[in-house]
Amino acid sequence: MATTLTSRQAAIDPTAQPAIELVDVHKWYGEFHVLRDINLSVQRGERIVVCGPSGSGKSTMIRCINRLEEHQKGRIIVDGTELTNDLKRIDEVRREVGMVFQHFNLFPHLTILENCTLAPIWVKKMPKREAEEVAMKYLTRVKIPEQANKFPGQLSGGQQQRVAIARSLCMSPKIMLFDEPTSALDPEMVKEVLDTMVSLADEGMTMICVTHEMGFARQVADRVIFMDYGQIVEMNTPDAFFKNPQHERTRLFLSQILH
Amino acid sequence: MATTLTSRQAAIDPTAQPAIELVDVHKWYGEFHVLRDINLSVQRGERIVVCGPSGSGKSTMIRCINRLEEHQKGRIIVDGTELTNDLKRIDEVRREVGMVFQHFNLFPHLTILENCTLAPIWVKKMPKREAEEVAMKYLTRVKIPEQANKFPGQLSGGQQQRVAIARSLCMSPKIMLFDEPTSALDPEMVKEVLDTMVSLADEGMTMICVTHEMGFARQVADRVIFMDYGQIVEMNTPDAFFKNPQHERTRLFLSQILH
Amino acid sequence: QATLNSVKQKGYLTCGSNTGLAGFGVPDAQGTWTGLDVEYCRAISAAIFDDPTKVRFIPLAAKDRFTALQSGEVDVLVRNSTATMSRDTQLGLDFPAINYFDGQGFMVRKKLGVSSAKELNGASICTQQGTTTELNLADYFRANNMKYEVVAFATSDETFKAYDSGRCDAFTTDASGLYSERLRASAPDDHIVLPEIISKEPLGPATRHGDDQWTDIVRWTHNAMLNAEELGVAKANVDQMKTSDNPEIKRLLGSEGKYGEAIGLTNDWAYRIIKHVGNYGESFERNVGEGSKLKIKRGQNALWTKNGLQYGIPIR
Amino acid sequence: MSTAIDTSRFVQHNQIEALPPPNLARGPIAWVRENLFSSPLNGLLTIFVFYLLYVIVPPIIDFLFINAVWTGTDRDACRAETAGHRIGACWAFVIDKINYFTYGSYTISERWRVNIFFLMLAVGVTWLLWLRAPRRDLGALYFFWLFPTFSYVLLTGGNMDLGGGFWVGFVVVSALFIGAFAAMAYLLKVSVKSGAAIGAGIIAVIGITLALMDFDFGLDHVPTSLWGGVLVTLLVATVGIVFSLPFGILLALGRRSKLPIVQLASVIFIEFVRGVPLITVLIMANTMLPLFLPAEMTVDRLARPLIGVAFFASAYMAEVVRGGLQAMPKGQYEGAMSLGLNYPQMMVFIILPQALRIVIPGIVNTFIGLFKDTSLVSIVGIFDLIRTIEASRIDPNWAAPTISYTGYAFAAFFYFVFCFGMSRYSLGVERRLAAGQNR
Amino acid sequence: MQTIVSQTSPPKKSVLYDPKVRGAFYQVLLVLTVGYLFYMAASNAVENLQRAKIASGFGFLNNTAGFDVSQTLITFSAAGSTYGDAFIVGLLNTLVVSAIGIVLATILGFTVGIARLSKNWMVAKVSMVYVEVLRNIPLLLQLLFWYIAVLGPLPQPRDSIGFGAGVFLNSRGLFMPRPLYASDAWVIGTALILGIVGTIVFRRWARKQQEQTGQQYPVGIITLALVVGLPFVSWLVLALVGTNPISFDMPQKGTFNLRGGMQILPEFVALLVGLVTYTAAFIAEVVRAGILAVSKGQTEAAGSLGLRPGQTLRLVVVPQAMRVIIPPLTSQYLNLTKNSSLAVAIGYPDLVQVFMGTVLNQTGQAIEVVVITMGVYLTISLVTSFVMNIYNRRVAIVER
Ligand SMILES: Nc1ncnc2c1ncn2[C@@H]1O[C@H](COP(=O)(O)OP(=O)(O)OP(=O)(O)O)[C@@H](O)[C@H]1O
Ligand SMILES: Nc1ncnc2c1ncn2[C@@H]1O[C@H](COP(=O)(O)OP(=O)(O)OP(=O)(O)O)[C@@H](O)[C@H]1O
Ligand SMILES: [Mg+2]
Ligand SMILES: [Mg+2]
Repeated sequence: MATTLTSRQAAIDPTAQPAIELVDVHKWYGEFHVLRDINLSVQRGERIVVCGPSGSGKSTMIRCINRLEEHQKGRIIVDGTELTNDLKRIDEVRREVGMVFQHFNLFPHLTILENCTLAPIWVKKMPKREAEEVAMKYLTRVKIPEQANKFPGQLSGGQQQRVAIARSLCMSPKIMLFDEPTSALDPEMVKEVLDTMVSLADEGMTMICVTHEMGFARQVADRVIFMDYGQIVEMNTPDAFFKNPQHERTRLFLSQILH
Repeated sequence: MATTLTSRQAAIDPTAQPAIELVDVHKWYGEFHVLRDINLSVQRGERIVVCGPSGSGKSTMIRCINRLEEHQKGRIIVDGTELTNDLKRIDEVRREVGMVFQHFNLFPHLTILENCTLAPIWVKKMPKREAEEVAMKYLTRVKIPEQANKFPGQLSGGQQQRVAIARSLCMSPKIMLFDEPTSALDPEMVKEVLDTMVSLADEGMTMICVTHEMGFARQVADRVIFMDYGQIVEMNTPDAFFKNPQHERTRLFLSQILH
Repeated sequence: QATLNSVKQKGYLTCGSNTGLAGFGVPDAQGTWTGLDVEYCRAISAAIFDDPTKVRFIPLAAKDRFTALQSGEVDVLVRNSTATMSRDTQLGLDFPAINYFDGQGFMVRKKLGVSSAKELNGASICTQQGTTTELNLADYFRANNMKYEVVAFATSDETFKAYDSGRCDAFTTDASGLYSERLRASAPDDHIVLPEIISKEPLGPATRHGDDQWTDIVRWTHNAMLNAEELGVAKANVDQMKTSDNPEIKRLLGSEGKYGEAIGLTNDWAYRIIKHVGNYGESFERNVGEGSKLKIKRGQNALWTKNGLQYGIPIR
Repeated sequence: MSTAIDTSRFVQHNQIEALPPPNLARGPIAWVRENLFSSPLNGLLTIFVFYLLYVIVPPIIDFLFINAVWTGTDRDACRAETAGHRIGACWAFVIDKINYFTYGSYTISERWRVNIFFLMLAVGVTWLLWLRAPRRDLGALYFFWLFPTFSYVLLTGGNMDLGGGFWVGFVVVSALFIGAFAAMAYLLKVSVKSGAAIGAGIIAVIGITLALMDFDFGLDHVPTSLWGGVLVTLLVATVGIVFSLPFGILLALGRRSKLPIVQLASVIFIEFVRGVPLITVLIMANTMLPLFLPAEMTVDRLARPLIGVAFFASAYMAEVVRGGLQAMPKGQYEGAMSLGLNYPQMMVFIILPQALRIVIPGIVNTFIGLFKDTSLVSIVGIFDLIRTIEASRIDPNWAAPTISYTGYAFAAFFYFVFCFGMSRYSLGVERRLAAGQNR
Repeated sequence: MQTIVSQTSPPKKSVLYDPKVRGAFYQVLLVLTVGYLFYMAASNAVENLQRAKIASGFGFLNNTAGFDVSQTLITFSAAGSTYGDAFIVGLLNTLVVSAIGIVLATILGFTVGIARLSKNWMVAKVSMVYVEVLRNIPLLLQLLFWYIAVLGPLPQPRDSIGFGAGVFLNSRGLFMPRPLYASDAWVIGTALILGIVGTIVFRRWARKQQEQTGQQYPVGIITLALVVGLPFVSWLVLALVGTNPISFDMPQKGTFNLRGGMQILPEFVALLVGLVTYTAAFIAEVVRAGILAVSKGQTEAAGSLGLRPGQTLRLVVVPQAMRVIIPPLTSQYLNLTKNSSLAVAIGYPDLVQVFMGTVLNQTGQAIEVVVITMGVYLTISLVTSFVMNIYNRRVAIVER
């Protein structure tokens, strides 16, 4: 919360290889053209907020980035690896990219701790002891170490979402993707989760976040992207984006969302 | 919306036989005393809003009025007919009393039109053609004539609730009961339904409505009833009720609901 | 291929037996089998191992028996099977011996007052499906221009049970079977076996076609038992008889000639059989004859010398 | 209480205490009126049902208990002529034959082995079905590997006598197999060591199983033709369960596979088996299996229906498991994938544990069906409980009018206890699962 | 919206990691394994058959059967009929017992299922006990029980129980007069057809009337009058005129048994009773679940519209419950049909007993017989589920 925009900008080195790069990406669901010519390059340490009306393809875009969906045209390069059909590479990419879902998708049959250690143990082949230490570290980070031995069903929505974030962090991803992480929560719980995300952002994690929490966008985003009809309609710094939207569509959208 | 409270008061003739009368009504579920000594008299054309905390017996009370539940003590007289075990009378009463449920309870296997014509055809023995005309009239009233041939599953919640209202209206009831008709709806759909109810109220329909939409209560109610622990705790005109609640319990409740 | 070798290697003999036919092959509560048929198996075992107990019995339903033999699951079938030309030539079997000359008969309740099969016009008859019995029955009634109602069951147990509970007027199977099943009736004395025999049912052990050595062993086991009876060699006196001067006995008991080795056994093979099991007559009496519960007369199964059909082929 | 009928303004100042309901709603008389005679039609129905019960129940009680014969050594005890009174169930018969019904003709001196088998089965079933039992993963290992192997050794006597030649061959094949795994791992660029380890693991399991079966524990051989009764019934059911669960899961995964041929093969198998009666499958296994095998190979007579039952149960199990897989929300797959788990890991750690839990009631219901269906093996000549009863009831020693009914009553009781127990269990799990969802 | 595309090395494709390649590999493996198994089985079978000298091919269906069957719906005799005829006899017997069983099981099952939901405590509990007991005991055991329960108490033919009007009961079955139709029996048949056609016409007309005027007619009574009354009246008229259109072949006592008339075998009765009572327990559960699946809100909504309980049931509850009931009900029907194969245990000559039993044993042609028998059951199953799928698609409740 202390970082200002200017100091942030300095922290990102635009000459380095970008963390994520989408070049001319197109995607269809059957006949339906959901993503149209998406071009986006995210630098390491950059924080991007994506917003836009429902059905505009926001989720689809970030799901393409860790290949929960396949794109049909164009190139997606994550951390220097291009996403193709090659299974091995997908596993590698997914290891580097954490994803937090709207509906958390915790594993209900495992305790919180087991949720967090499963992937480190089986994917990163970490010894169990070590994995648990790491997990407890991140659970403490998200302020719920005392819940470690409960089951997801016993936690509130906000707590569950924080577990989901901790679970992703346990894989020490280079990039975090958030798909409307707060929209399934009661208003009072939204704050807990946003706080966690802000503190993550402060540590310089590369992140792309689909959200309509404009306060969050203002506070942490380096760039805000507005999508509609599967296209990136506008992309700008939060300041410029909110104060002076360029596109007609963006203005309309912002007017609705900001009352 | 044009009617003011004063002109409304004039429209109700307090000397006429009341539409609904509950005298010393008690009801138990097993050992549990849900309705305790309810006394209420509703005039023709009067509009009553019932509110109160969850479990206070609001639903039970209005369900007793069209005998979806039996009361064990006291008398309930609807439109001049006392509710007893006599099946024939129940049918007669139910024909005069329309009910709109929280969860709509549309018949999923029938189209919207069939939902609306079913009772007129089988209960009122109306020719099909005529029943359909009536149904279309009311569907137009609630502004969804174009959905007539769809199935309930294909409509949004707000539309479904409006169908439910139209379905009740097709029986030309003298009295309408609403049991939290908007609480199962998304906020944006609530307005559609409330608008429909307001326009009904404007036509002088006798209605009892369980709802926590205080705006609605203010706008249309002749009296507001507050229930707690199965009792009517307070009953007053909306103005007096909201501005100057008499009972401790009412004040507490209102403070929570009005923020 | 060579059954004898595999039997010797296994150390025991597998025999397909009936699932339970009193007097012919039936297990007691401890699972020990007794009966005229299964004693053949014991005899073979005695001939090979000098021990009648190296036998494993596999109870087979009528419909499974030949497949079991063909597939090699059993080494020999000792299960009152009728030798017929089609079975001999088309099913890949051999019937080296006939150990019981039988024929199909009928059993009825005494109460009915029927004394001949010819009076069964219009009766309902219980029989076991998939047997020659079923076919003979149809032929017999057709030939005699009589009507009947057939009720067929999968196993002999079920068939007899149905008859016993009154479902049918008559029960038909091989005469030997009739006597044996009658023992199990809730009131055995209420039933009589009718005199007519409507078919020829030569029953005997069966082997796989093509293993001549094995078939020979089975054939000569039978003949040894017949010859022993004819020569008066019995279980009790076989040791004395060993010293007999009668050349036939000498050849039989192996003190003269090398007949045993010719069929892949030791020369005292027949001695072992008689020592452990006895001669045919003994076996018959013990299991089905007048001395047993079945009380079947020797009849056709008497030695040829006593006007019967059992004729031991000479060993020489 | 002042009435408020005409007041439009009203405030209740005194709280009305909860009162007990009026008397007519309570007490046995009210209960009877409400539940038995609430309307003339209901009254009539009640009387009719009472009459029905009057007709049916007393004779049954009479038969099963009052006139039943409990002691005796042969038919005389159970015949009205000799016993001198009306005869109901002849339990003396069941008591006399109980060992036969339990073990068949299993060698008497060796029956302790069967008892241990029963005990091991009980342990395994409890371990698996008791949801809060400790280390249920070990339970699965026990139930699906150790228990079957030990049971085999115990019941048959083991000592398969495979011979040295076999073991030399086995070692050679194993080495090749492990090598193949390592090579595959090398080609797939995953750790060669872990590839070889997996290969070695599989070989070890097979090897240990075979070694146990081969080893001479000094137990006498008891041929399967001697087995019978409850032993066989439970054996058939157990084999069906042990085999059908893993194979059913494979089939279910196959049916949901994206690979068209795998899917087609699974669908054909499942639909084929579900489309024909079990009895035809058993007859087929009995008569056709020997035909399809090489001439020198024979399959044990008891093993044939076991194979038939196992395949049959698998198809039904597959459909149950598929239901569970379909009920899994897509989010669980995506959550697992986004953590970088691969397909087998995702299935083993995330999807199957949950899917199987959801369908426990379905699985148990399949077991109930399977357990009842084991009775059909008696038709193809296997001495299961029903068959031993059928065989005993024509024992002339016990020929008496009520023997058959007694035998069937005993069998019905046996099956009912097991099936009803299982169905209550599955109902309990179902309730708990439903409750868990509301959490 | 400018993005810089930095240079990344072109991806090296590793074929082994391509899911398509892997998929193909697994599938080829599967095909090879299954193919090999089939090949082995087939070649072994050929060899074994040759060795055992068992004929192959379907020619045996034209050979003379040589055995008799107790219940035949077509004429069948040991002398003239072939194995093919035996197959048809068995198939028809299976179909007959299944068809009658399905009808009766449906009636009993619906009754018990509805009874389980009865407000009458007694009725509900008794139905529950019925369902639990019947469901948890193997059908085979129940059939064996019914068979001796049916056979045991029945008297020998000589002591047949007579019910008058030519109906007798003994251990050979139930005997009834067989109707013989005289030449003018067609009048009655025509009356029946007229009655049915009339009913259809009347129902159409009544519906139209209702749509136009709202008037409702007592459809049930008029249907009954037309379908039953019309044929009866025509029979009465003919009988009064003097020509007797239907006479009966009465069962007569013979030496052993009753002769003539119509005979229903005890095996058939036992099988039918067993199948019906057993399947009804399952159908009852299906029905109960179906009715419970219709939420209480539906009944309440219908009630608050003024529909009477009967109407609510007919117009709202049943149409919705049926959607839930029909699919599992169909599989119960299939189960009943498949379970009828247990006839083999009590000697009712169904398809499995006659064809997979006797014919298989007489001919030894196991493969052909098994293939045909299974083919029949499979066809029944597949056709049924095909029809069901169409039905389901048609009635599925439309969702957004
Ligand atoms: N599996 C699918 N098959 C077909 N169409 C799909 C699929 N998933 C999504 N869509 C369609 O693709 C479009 C974009 O979906 P997406 O979920 O990316 O939108 P979104 O911007 O995330 O919207 P929201 O804010 O509602 O989450 C939508 O119109 C959706 O209906
Ligand atoms: N069928 C029933 N059996 C027993 N108790 C019941 C039953 N229905 C309702 N109750 C109890 O009666 C009380 C009153 O219920 P009611 O539904 O009338 O409350 P309500 O005021 O409508 O509450 P809400 O605002 O939650 O709808 C509650 O405590 C409820 O738990
Ligand atoms: Mg989205
Ligand atoms: Mg309520």
